Parts: sequence; structure tokens; C-alpha cells
Amino acid sequence: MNQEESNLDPESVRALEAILMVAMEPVAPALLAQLLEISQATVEALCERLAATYEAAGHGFQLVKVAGGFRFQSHPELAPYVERFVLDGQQARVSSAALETLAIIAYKQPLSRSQVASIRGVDPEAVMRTLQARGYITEVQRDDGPGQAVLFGTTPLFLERLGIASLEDLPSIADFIPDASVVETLERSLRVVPEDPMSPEQ
Amino acid sequence: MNQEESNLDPESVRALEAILMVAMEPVAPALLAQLLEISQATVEALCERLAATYEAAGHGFQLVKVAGGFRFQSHPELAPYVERFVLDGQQARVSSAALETLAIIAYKQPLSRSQVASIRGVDPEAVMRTLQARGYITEVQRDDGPGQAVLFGTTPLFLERLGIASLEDLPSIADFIPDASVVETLERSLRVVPEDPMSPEQ
Amino acid sequence: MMKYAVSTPTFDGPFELLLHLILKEEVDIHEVSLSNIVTAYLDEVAKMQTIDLDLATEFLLIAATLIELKTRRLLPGKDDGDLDDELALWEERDLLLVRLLDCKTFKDVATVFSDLVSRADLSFPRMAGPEERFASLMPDLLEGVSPLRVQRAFMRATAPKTPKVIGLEHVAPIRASVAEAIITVAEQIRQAGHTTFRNIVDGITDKIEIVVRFLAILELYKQGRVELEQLRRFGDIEVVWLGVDDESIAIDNYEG
Repeated sequence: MNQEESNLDPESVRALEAILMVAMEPVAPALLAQLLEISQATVEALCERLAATYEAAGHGFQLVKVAGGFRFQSHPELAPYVERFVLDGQQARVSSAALETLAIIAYKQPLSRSQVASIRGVDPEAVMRTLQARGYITEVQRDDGPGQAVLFGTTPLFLERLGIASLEDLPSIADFIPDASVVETLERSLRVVPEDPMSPEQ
Repeated sequence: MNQEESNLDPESVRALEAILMVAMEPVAPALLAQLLEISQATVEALCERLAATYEAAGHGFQLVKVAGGFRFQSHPELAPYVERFVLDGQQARVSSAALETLAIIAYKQPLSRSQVASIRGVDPEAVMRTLQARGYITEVQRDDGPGQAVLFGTTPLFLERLGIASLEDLPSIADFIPDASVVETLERSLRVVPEDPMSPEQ
Repeated sequence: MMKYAVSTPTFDGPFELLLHLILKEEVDIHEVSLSNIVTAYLDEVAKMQTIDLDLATEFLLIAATLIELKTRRLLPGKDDGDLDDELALWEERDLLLVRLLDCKTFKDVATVFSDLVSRADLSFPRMAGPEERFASLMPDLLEGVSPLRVQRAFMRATAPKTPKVIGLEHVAPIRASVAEAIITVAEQIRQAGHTTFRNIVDGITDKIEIVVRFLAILELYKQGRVELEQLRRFGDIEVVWLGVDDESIAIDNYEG
């Protein structure tokens, strides 16, 4: 253990490493705090320092926070070796239609299938069924309205697939509003009355 | 990285760490040698030195040689924490996905992972590994076909846990399997355009 | 029998197609021409030979709005005197604009998601689970699971997916009345032998009703009952009856 590593409380750090080594999915800081009888803030701090220590030491693995919990994973720089090893464990590709549907659900959740349909302009049934089967979206509640439509939201597995810790890590939707030139082009092309009534476009 | 660690070929060491971190079971030195394109002796030497380094650094995990292969595991000194974690039961949620996969294997055995995938519509790899780790399913034989796919079946433990003596004691599914005409009717009801003999398109 | 196609190979929906055409148009000539866009859009729709009516409806609703916008632009200054029509068109256009902006926004988000996924794909999670020495401690996965539950899980996993019951609310009422409109419009054209779109919608003020009639005519055209012609570039659409009198009109099941 180098100088930095030994500054951490050894017992808690070792226990963290041991637990995360046997976990099958990201472990929530709250659970780690409970098991180690320390505060959640301490868990977060220890994990962050541990992660930084691994990175600095140049290990082939990382400690990351993803989908609301901490987990060990292989370092992205070693992907060529790990890919050879896992072969059939490759994640299924996500189609662009699926990504766009996920984008809508991620930012607008909870929402119904028909709300997705009205944004996409097509019935997203097949795509949403695939996303549900893969565990990226789930039924979160039912609408209060007359039809009691099923409302959908994203799952922790979705966060894992994107490699982010929480929905808050997604960039703000405001960053994606089309820029003025695009808005102007769209507006101009759909104008009810052309700008210059003397020259109807040809 | 301390003095001892940096004497090792960094790339090979990192690749070893990455592969062993994601492996589900011990990895044979021969396979590691092949993946890293180094000699088996070098693999053994690197792993031993790596194991010693972890131990010296006081990490909560170990690199050990078991069942003819290398693997990461939790350090025995931290067993009390790991036990608490395991007992907590977070690991044991019987998801409906797991139960469905188990049910398919129970009724359709022996069958391959890809056959399960084609029924469930999603890759059941992670779920099947869990079921295998729990001892509910096991590899029963290999397919005769070209790929020699591993075929899975349920174990005596599975029967024991369900409290039944044999697979024949599972409730019959024969009466419930929708026959071809039912499937066809359902499909037809999903079609937008009915097969109308009056339609000029016929 | 029309084939059941989910989407066209290139465009996943009407907004995506229109967005593509408009932005492409701008790059090409820096001057957006609505008639070019409408022509290109209708060309694409025409290529969708094997499209199912569900999806066709979505594309055609947009086409109807585009054509109306185009028509309106061709008659600048012409005072129809109908303020409701005018307002309805503005409303429709605003809605379309919002949809296009949404479409662009989420397409851009999807690109970022794609990057995130690609990056996440470079790391593989550890999922090995507890070592065997902890096995006896692990709560039983099958605790409280009865053989009957296993059977039900099997049924659930193998059941044919239930017919879709939601998601069509936003188009259902329109499609229902298209079926009716086909009959009335066909009768109207049959009697006239030769008429124009303007005549057919004459006196109709409800925007949706006009769209519905437009769709009905397109459906009759698809069935080979009528011939459509636009003699002048911006002229009214001529509709000519081709059907045989005693032939019954096949009405697609718009309820799905």
C-alpha cells in the first residue's frame, strides 16, 4: 500500500473491497454504510479515494459509481483483451430507433406509450417491447386519467448500460434544444405565408 | 504502483487484472497465456507476484489459484463483512426474469442458452449463471450439432427446493400450450388489413 | 394483401423524414422551398409500397398539412374570408413545428446516448458473486416458490404477446371516420365522374374533416378506384372516378 492508500481507514477500506468483489450488481452506498456501520458520506468518500488510488496505481480494473451503486469493472483501456475473453458476453447493440425512444422516456418519464408515439410520430410498440424485455424501461405507474394508461420509466439497468450513476448525470435537455439557425430553417420552411408575397417560391 | 509492481510488464499485468476481474470462474493459465500472447510460465509468475503485491498492500481482496485457474476473491479476513452482505439478501432477489428462465429450463430441458434466448427474447446469460451458481441448473450434455452447444437442465436441488420428487410432479403445461390456430388467430387480429375476399388487392 | 412493415428502411417516422428533407434542402440551396420539400416528401411516401395503413396514416396526415401549407402559400393575399380555416392552419403548422423540434432534440440526445453506451461497452462489470464458502448463507432463491408458480412463470414466458390495446388513442378517432369518409367520398366522386379536391371539401370547415377526406381519396387512389391529377403545378387536385358502378367498395378495417 502506498502512502495515499494507507491514509484511508484500513478496516473499512478492506471491507469495501471485499464486499464489492463478491457483489453481482452495483451496491448502493446506503447498504455499504449499514454493513460497515459508518456513514453514507464516509462510504462515498472512501470509494472515491479508493477509485482514485486504483487509477493512479495504473490497475487494470476500476471502482466506479454506476446506477446508484459502486462496482468493480475492467478498465476501458484493457477492452481489447477483455473482449477476446468474453466473446459471447458482448452486449446487444441498441438500434437508433431504440436510442431515440430511450431518450424520450429518459427525459419525459413517466409517460405512456401513446405519448411516446405522439413525439416519435410512429407507434413505438415493437421498440418499447424490446426495451422492456431487455430491462431498460419498465412500467412505473398507471395514469390517473380515464384510460389508466400504463406509464413507463427507465430502470437502473438503463443507467448501467449508459455507464452513469443517476439520471442527474444525463446532460440537461436544455443543451439539446436545436440552435437558432435550425429553428429558423424549420420555421421558414413551414411558414403559412411566404415572406415576400410578390415572389411565390418556385 | 510501488517498486515491486513496476518491475512487471505493465500492459500484461493490467490485462491480467482486467480479465480476472470480469471472469465468473477461475481462468486457466493456458487461456490467459493465449489471450495475452505470453508464455504460460510468465502468466504463472505474473499472477504469483501480483498476488503477493495485493497481500503486501493489505487489500480486501486476493488473487488465488483454485481449481487449476486464477481468480479474484474476497480476503478471508473480511469474511464477517461479506457474510453480512450475503445474509442481507440483496443478492437473492428472485426476479421474475430468473423464475421464467428457470421455468423454461425445467419444462424444456435439455436445452442450450440460445434456445432459452429465443424463447425469452433476451440473452439469459447473467440469469443462467446465477441459477447455475445456486445449483438449480447444470450443464447436462453437449449438443450433437456443429456448434456442440452446452445443454442445460435442472438439478436434484431444484426439485428438493420445490418440494417435488421428480420433474413429472410439475404441473402439466400440455393443456395450455396455444396451438397453431390460436397463434394464427392472434396474429390475424393484429393485422391492420383484413384478408377480405372483396379487396381488389387479392 | 399488404405486407406488415414496421418502418421504412431509412426513416423511422414522418417527422424524421420531414426533418431530414428540410435540413437537407437548406444545406443544398440555402433557400428553403416548400414545394421541393412537399414533392420530395410525397415521393418518399409513394415509395412506401409495402407500408401498413397504420404508419401510412401518420405519414399522410403530415402530407395533408404540408399540401395545405403549400396551397395557402400559392394564393397569397387571396381572402378566403374564413378566419377559422386560417387559424386552424396556423395551429396545425405550429404543432408540426413543435414536433419537428422535438424530433431534432431527441435525435441529438440519442447521439449522446450512443456515445455513452459505446464508452460503457469498453468496461465489463464484475458479476462473479460470493465464493462457494458463502453459499450456505445465501438466502434461498426458491424460498416460497411453489411448483404452480414455476408453471405460471413458464406460461408467462411462452405466452403469445397480447394484442396491442394502447397507443392508438391519438389517431383512432380519425381512422374511424376515414372508413366512413371512403364511402361518402366514393359516392360523391362516382356521381360526379370528374371533380376536384376543392369541390369535395367545399363547405367543410372542420380541419380534421378535410384531412379525413384527403386520406379517403388517397385510399381510393391506392385501391385503383380514382385517378388523381394535378394539371398545373399549383393547381387544384383533379379526381376522376375509375371504379365500376356495381363494384362494392372495400373498406379496410381501420379499427385495426
